[in-house]
Amino acid sequence: MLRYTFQRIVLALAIVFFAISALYTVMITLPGDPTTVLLGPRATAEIRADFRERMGLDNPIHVQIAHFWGRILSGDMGTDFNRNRPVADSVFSALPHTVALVFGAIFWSASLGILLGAFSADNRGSWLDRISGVLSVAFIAAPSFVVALYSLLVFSVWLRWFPTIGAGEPGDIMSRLYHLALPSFAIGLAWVGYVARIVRASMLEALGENYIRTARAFGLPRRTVIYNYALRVAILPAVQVLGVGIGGMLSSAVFAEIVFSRPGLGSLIYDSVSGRNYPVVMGAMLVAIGFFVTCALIADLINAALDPRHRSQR
Amino acid sequence: MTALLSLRDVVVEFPALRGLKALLAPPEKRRVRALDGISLDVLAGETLAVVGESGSGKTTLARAINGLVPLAGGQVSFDGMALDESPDWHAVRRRVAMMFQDPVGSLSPRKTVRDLVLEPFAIHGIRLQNRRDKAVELLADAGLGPDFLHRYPHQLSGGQARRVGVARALALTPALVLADEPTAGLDVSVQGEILNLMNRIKAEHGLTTLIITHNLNILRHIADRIAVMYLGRIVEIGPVERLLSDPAHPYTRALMAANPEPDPTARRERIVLKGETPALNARPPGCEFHPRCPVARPDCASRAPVLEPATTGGRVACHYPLTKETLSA
Amino acid sequence: ADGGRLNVRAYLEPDDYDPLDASGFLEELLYGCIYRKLIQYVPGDQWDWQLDLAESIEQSSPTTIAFTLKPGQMWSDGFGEITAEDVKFSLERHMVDENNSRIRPDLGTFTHVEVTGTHSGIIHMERPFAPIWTIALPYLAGTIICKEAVEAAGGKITTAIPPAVCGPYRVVEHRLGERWVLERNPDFSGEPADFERVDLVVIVDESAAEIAKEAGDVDFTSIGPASVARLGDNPPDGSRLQVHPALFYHWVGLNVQNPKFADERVRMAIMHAIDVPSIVQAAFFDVAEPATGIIAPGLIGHRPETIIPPQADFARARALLDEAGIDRLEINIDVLNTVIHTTAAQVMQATMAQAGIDLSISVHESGSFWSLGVAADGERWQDLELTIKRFSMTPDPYYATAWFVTEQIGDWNWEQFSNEEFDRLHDEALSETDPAQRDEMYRRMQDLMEESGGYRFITHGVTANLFADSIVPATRPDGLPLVQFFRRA
Amino acid sequence: MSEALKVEDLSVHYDTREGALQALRDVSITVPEGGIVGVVGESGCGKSTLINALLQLLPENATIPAGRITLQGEDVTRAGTRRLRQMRGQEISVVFQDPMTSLNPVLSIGRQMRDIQYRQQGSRAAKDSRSAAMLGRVGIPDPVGKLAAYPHELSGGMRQRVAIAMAALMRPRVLIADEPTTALDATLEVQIIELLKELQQEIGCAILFISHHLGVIAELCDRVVVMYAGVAVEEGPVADVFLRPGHPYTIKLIECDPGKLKEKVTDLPSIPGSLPDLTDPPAGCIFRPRCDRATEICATPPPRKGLNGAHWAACHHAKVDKA
Amino acid sequence: MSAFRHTLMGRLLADPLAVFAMAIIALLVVSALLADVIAPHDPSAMNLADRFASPSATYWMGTDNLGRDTFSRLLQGGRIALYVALTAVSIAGLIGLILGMLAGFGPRWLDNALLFFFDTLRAYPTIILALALAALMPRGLGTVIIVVVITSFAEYGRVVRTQTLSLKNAEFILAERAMGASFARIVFHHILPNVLGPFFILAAMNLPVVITIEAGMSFLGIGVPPGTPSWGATLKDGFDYIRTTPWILLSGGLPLILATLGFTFLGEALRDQLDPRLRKTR
Ligand SMILES: Nc1ncnc2c1ncn2[C@@H]1O[C@H](COP(=O)(O)OP(=O)(O)OP(=O)(O)O)[C@@H](O)[C@H]1O
Ligand SMILES: Nc1ncnc2c1ncn2[C@@H]1O[C@H](COP(=O)(O)OP(=O)(O)OP(=O)(O)O)[C@@H](O)[C@H]1O
Ligand SMILES: [Mg+2]
Ligand SMILES: [Mg+2]
Repeated sequence: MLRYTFQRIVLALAIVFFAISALYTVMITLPGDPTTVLLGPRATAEIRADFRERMGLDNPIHVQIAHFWGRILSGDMGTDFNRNRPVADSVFSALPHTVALVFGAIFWSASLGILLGAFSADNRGSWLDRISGVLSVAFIAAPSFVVALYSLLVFSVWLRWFPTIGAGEPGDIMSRLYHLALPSFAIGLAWVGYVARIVRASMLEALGENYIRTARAFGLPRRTVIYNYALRVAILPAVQVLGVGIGGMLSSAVFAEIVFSRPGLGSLIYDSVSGRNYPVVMGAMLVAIGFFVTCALIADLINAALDPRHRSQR
Repeated sequence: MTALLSLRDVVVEFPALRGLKALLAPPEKRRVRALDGISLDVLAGETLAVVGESGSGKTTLARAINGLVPLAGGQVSFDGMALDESPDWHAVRRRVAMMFQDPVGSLSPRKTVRDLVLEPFAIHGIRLQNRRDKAVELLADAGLGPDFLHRYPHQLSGGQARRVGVARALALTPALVLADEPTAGLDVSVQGEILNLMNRIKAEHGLTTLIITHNLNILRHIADRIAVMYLGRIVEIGPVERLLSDPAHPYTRALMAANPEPDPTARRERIVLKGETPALNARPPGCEFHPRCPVARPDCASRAPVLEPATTGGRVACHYPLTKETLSA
Repeated sequence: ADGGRLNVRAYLEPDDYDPLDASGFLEELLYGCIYRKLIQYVPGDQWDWQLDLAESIEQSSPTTIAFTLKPGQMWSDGFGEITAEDVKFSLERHMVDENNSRIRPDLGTFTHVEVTGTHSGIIHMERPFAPIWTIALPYLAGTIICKEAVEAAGGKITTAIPPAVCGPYRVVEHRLGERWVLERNPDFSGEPADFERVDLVVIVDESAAEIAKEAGDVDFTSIGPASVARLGDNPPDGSRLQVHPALFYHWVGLNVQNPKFADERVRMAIMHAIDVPSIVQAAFFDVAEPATGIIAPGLIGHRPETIIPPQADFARARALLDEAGIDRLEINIDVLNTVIHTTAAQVMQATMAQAGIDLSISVHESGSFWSLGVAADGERWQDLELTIKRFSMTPDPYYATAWFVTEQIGDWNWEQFSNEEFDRLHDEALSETDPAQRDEMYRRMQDLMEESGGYRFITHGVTANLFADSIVPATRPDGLPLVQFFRRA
Repeated sequence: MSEALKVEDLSVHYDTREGALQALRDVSITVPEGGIVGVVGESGCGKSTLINALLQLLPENATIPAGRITLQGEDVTRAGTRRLRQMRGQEISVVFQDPMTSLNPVLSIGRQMRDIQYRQQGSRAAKDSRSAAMLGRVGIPDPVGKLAAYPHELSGGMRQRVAIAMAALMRPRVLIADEPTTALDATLEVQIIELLKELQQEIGCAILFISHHLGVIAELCDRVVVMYAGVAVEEGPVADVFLRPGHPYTIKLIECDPGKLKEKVTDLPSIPGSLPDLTDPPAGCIFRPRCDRATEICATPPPRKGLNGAHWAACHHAKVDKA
Repeated sequence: MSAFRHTLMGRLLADPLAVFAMAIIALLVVSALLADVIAPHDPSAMNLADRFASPSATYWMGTDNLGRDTFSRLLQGGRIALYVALTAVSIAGLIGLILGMLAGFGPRWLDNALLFFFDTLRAYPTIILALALAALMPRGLGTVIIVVVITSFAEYGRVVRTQTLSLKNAEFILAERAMGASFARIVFHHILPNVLGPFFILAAMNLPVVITIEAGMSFLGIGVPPGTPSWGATLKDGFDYIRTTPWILLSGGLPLILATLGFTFLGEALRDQLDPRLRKTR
């Protein structure tokens, strides 16, 4: 297990390295010059030239990439092109919000999705199963910005249950959670459906296994059989899917952050890509990809822990 | 008669430990020896039966012969060719056929019976005048009618699938057949049909067979010689009658005596083996069988026996082999 | 505005506290609250200025402005009184090359400040520079910062909280990407601010901002033309709506250097085929007026009407094309991914077909779009055909024409419009002090632009503000908020 | 001797695309208190179906059109789910055919053994020590250590013994074992048989033992039921059935066993023909198409002819045993 | 008749869920194909006088900000949606299939390399990749398709690889090797048919996801060119004018949800029918 963990960590680091280096190359080749986009209309040609030089934009790409990693390794993410402050400030002030958002979404999708899926499988073929099936598939289809906007209208404007914007008062956990509820729901809803379908399918498979028959044959209570014996196995693919789903959730986070005006990595990356604010893009993507890879890693390890059969893939 | 197949000191290893344990364990513990120095000859035209405890390496032996598991040491030669020196497997496998332990599982699930029995021809690029006729002929040999041509493996019973496997193994009239437990899990009637078919082809084509089984009841009827395996080694090998009547190795004797007979009145004398089969990576010192051996003596724990000719014929790896006299005493 | 709190929506996040790095109105929103200037805009419908730090200020000669400061105006945090030295420092640092001031052009021909006393000084210019009263002093570049505090901080304000402020509010906290939290500045020398706390809340999306206003999470926000049309005269309970003509100018530009448009008749055909009223109707919901040029009504240089009427004349366009021997004209228009501009492009696409012009639309996200016409960024600028753009504007016409001089080709002059007379007039009008003369000159310049066949002016748009009736907002004539002057109702 | 388990005229049908597959037809079996009854028969003749029916754990597409199953006088086909759950494990417990898949792969052995004791009093530790004791009884070395092991860490033989330990742990009145020795080599096979015998002595339960290894049945059981294609064709004391079989199928089956042939033969015996289509079984005697004694009368349902005391065969031609 | 009952189609028709799914898909396909015929209005005809009309007898689902008939646009959008979804999923699927089989059956170093490649690609949030690619390429359906392909083939690759790995040591593959079958023969004749089942189900479930990606790109203004009547563009319009015309968002979402229901349930029904184990217990 430790060796497995170790291998996964090395792989994860390598993935981050390659993903970011490739991204750097793509970013630099994108049309759109940061000097024009960022410096605004009043900037003179000299200001721009000076800016290019300061940012090392005139070096060949591989040199820029080497410098980039050199700086990262010495703990410096560079300086925001746009605001004269360290990229790390922008990125690390955004990160907790996105992490909270993603984990909120995972919370919604895991809790509701697993319940819905287990419930469907348990009542297979009944009209309750059909309804929950149609519901969960409809959830999958709902784009997160649509869900975000509608939940905003319904729960914030009409019902006034939840706030519309922002991330809540710093230091006040309740206020943070209160502000988190709707956006994370908007992101999580599609995953509720996805997880529900996966759990239902693997649950049905598990319920047909011999060991479930064994559990029944020993007269174990129904709840134990379904929620302890079958679900424990059925949950494994869902954990895997959720771990990898973080990538998708980071994408949806862009929408939720825009609609709910929350600070976060998603909108930070989106804004800085549009603004060709390379240092911020790179810093934020480094953290985002690092976050993704960590989550996938954790999901793998959870899976390995939940499933004693699990060894390396081979 | 010359040896068609001969093995010398064949060793097969598998990775044993994984994860942290593998990192911390001494190198010799990281791998297990599933086969540890197997030497045997199979003569042209004979049938050698391999018996032994489950997990003793019987299947591994068959796979090692036709290159499905890599050798960690030793030599295998088949009809003069050295199979341990990366031979042209494509050509070798045309002459060495294999029947798998799992009858349905070894058939490609989305192919029809017709495609399955003709698969050897397709693999070896042999053009057939009339594919359908050939398939019918092969199936008929195995006792299946033409109505099976278009069935899929899951539509076959175990016995029928087994017959397809037999038909396919024998399609290119191989020189050597490696049959892995061809009767496991079948009831006695179907079992009889399969063995009869193999016997017939053997008689017609002079087939050489290595048959793995733990069904002791059939040995007498099909085998010329028996090899007994324990913990990846051959502990006794010899003519079938001798091993059945007076086994020299205590394990062989325990095995033969263990066979329950369908006679409710039969009197049974059994040697009850003590303890568990040791793990492959925790082999006992000296004679590996000594912790469970009913007739072990103190020096068995320190000296490892080698295969030596037994007084009664064949060879046995035991310091104190059983004889007729010790048996009756 | 409960409990003395005011939440104002900012449509982007202001960059930072140092005017050197300011780039536009968002910074002004913040600076207006925490800093002061010699003079400030007067809230209301007329462009005018009022005294702030200055007790008196006047144009003492065409190239000098003399001022005296009100005595006893204090910096916060014990940095003492605001002096002429602070004024000198604040203005002159933009002129230092190493400082890379982004707003240096706003100061025009300004050279230096001569300090004549603790509270008095003279602003010197190389040549007369009319916009100094409209753009420089009451806007970003005129922001006065504390010399002592900034020098102590190393010459640049990079701290999380600005070291010394003098405006009615001071910064408590900047929640990156989310909001700026300001509170009443106890050291403010003027009449204390009405609100205990002011939050500048960053809400990029306009629909979201409107919803936030409706849910009571912000007190003041601008809304889009569609909402103006919908709300009309009856805004929601507890809210009020004010619509102001804006200063921005939206126009369709045509790259006159593109060989495809070498024939003047082709250019003119395209101009005639663009139907401005329907664009205004579709994209601006008829709440704005068609523009006559780049200079909005109420400013010096505004033209009463265009040469080519705003309504399209498809027959004319067709005839011109026929003359030029073109049967079907296929052209491309590049637009930014905003609703307004993509809508405008779709309307153009539909209407221009009537003149036999096939318009294809390419939409870009901002990074890609804003470098389309930039020579430093590849070859694309030469192949540009049509674009729709919106430029922001200050209350001086010089700021509008500056982008269309020959020198700007390859930077902001994507139409590659080059006209000697235009360039000369732009230069001269800068130093012209007679308003009537200036007015004349700028009108001529817009005529020149239109005659080139490179410009079809759409509208200046409107700024519509929706706000809680518990506050009394203060805005410039173009509708942008002057938060420092907001009051409770 | 009273009856621990009694099956009367049980039929089970599976709903398939080809129609109703009659997996069991009018099967009657009686297991006396403390007795060991074996069931033999060709693969696919309905042995596992019988067990699933006894436990009311048939798959969804199965129906029971007729029959009664009484467990210690109580009809399980009528029992409610709650009562069924009480019976399962406590009164009747089972060792399933395939030990490789019958244990939950993600729970430790100890956890699974503890879970099934949920009805018992006692602390976790007490339950665990009960489990360990039973593992020791079935001959697993280091039983306390093995509680923490997961199924995949055990060899096939060990898993088989864990399954037996679980069934025995409940001290049931009736223990059912479905081919517990297939896939084990002979030495392990006899160990298991000895174990079952011991347990039966100790707990005094009745055992229903299923196998198609005739030798194992002969060695372990008191009585044996021979099944063919969903029908019980013969039943009686083991010695009677194996030495004086009454039904032609039983006769052939025993003849086919190569273990019987002490001399080498080149042609092993087998029964010509194949199992009938169970969705459309032949009228009358089910074995008729493969039977060389078949006559006209075999087209009518054969009676159960008592041969000798408790030994009967369902064949028109069975002769009453005089011995 | 009874022969028909045994074909896949026959079995599907016996499954109410599959019938429901196929009915929906048929409805979508037919309405997309016949969009020109059944659309009550020209989907791109503007009519500013009638903009933001509520649903009525003339405009069944109302009109948008340019007075175009929403219903007609949705019909036309179905064409684009199906075209994009089918093309993108087939291309991504094909790439994933080939790479996945190579990874699963090839030598270990190739597996590690491909796995690494898959994981690296999956590490990018979709929308960020979309943003970068949209800036590099001209706006249009092609770009949308490429974005989807790049962001999704790794997923297929992984699934196929896992499937292949589990088959790799199956007895029948060993049996093929024992008969001397070549690498290519094993991969294409024996692995491929067996991975196709789960692969098609995944693809079916992914079809609607593609449409949501298109919608997301439209939301950010990087989707299809403006004016194109795609479902994503309709959703984006609905979003922009939510306060004026809340029904556009709903009517834009409806076909998307229908398509998802159709494809997902068909995928699940197919899986149930193709997997003998699941079929047996039905
Ligand atoms: N791929 C493998 N990796 C690791 N160990 C293996 C592998 N294949 C076989 N073994 C081990 O090698 C030993 C011999 O296995 P093999 O399958 O040859 O036994 P066998 O004699 O055929 O047993 P059985 O009678 O149960 O078929 C066993 O301990 C088994 O666990
Ligand atoms: N779920 C099911 N649906 C349809 N038919 C089934 C089902 N389960 C079993 N059958 C059929 O019912 C018959 C009896 O099956 P059963 O499993 O009881 O046989 P068995 O005697 O236990 O065989 P084996 O010795 O192989 O275990 C077989 O023909 C089988 O194909
Ligand atoms: Mg084996
Ligand atoms: Mg069975």
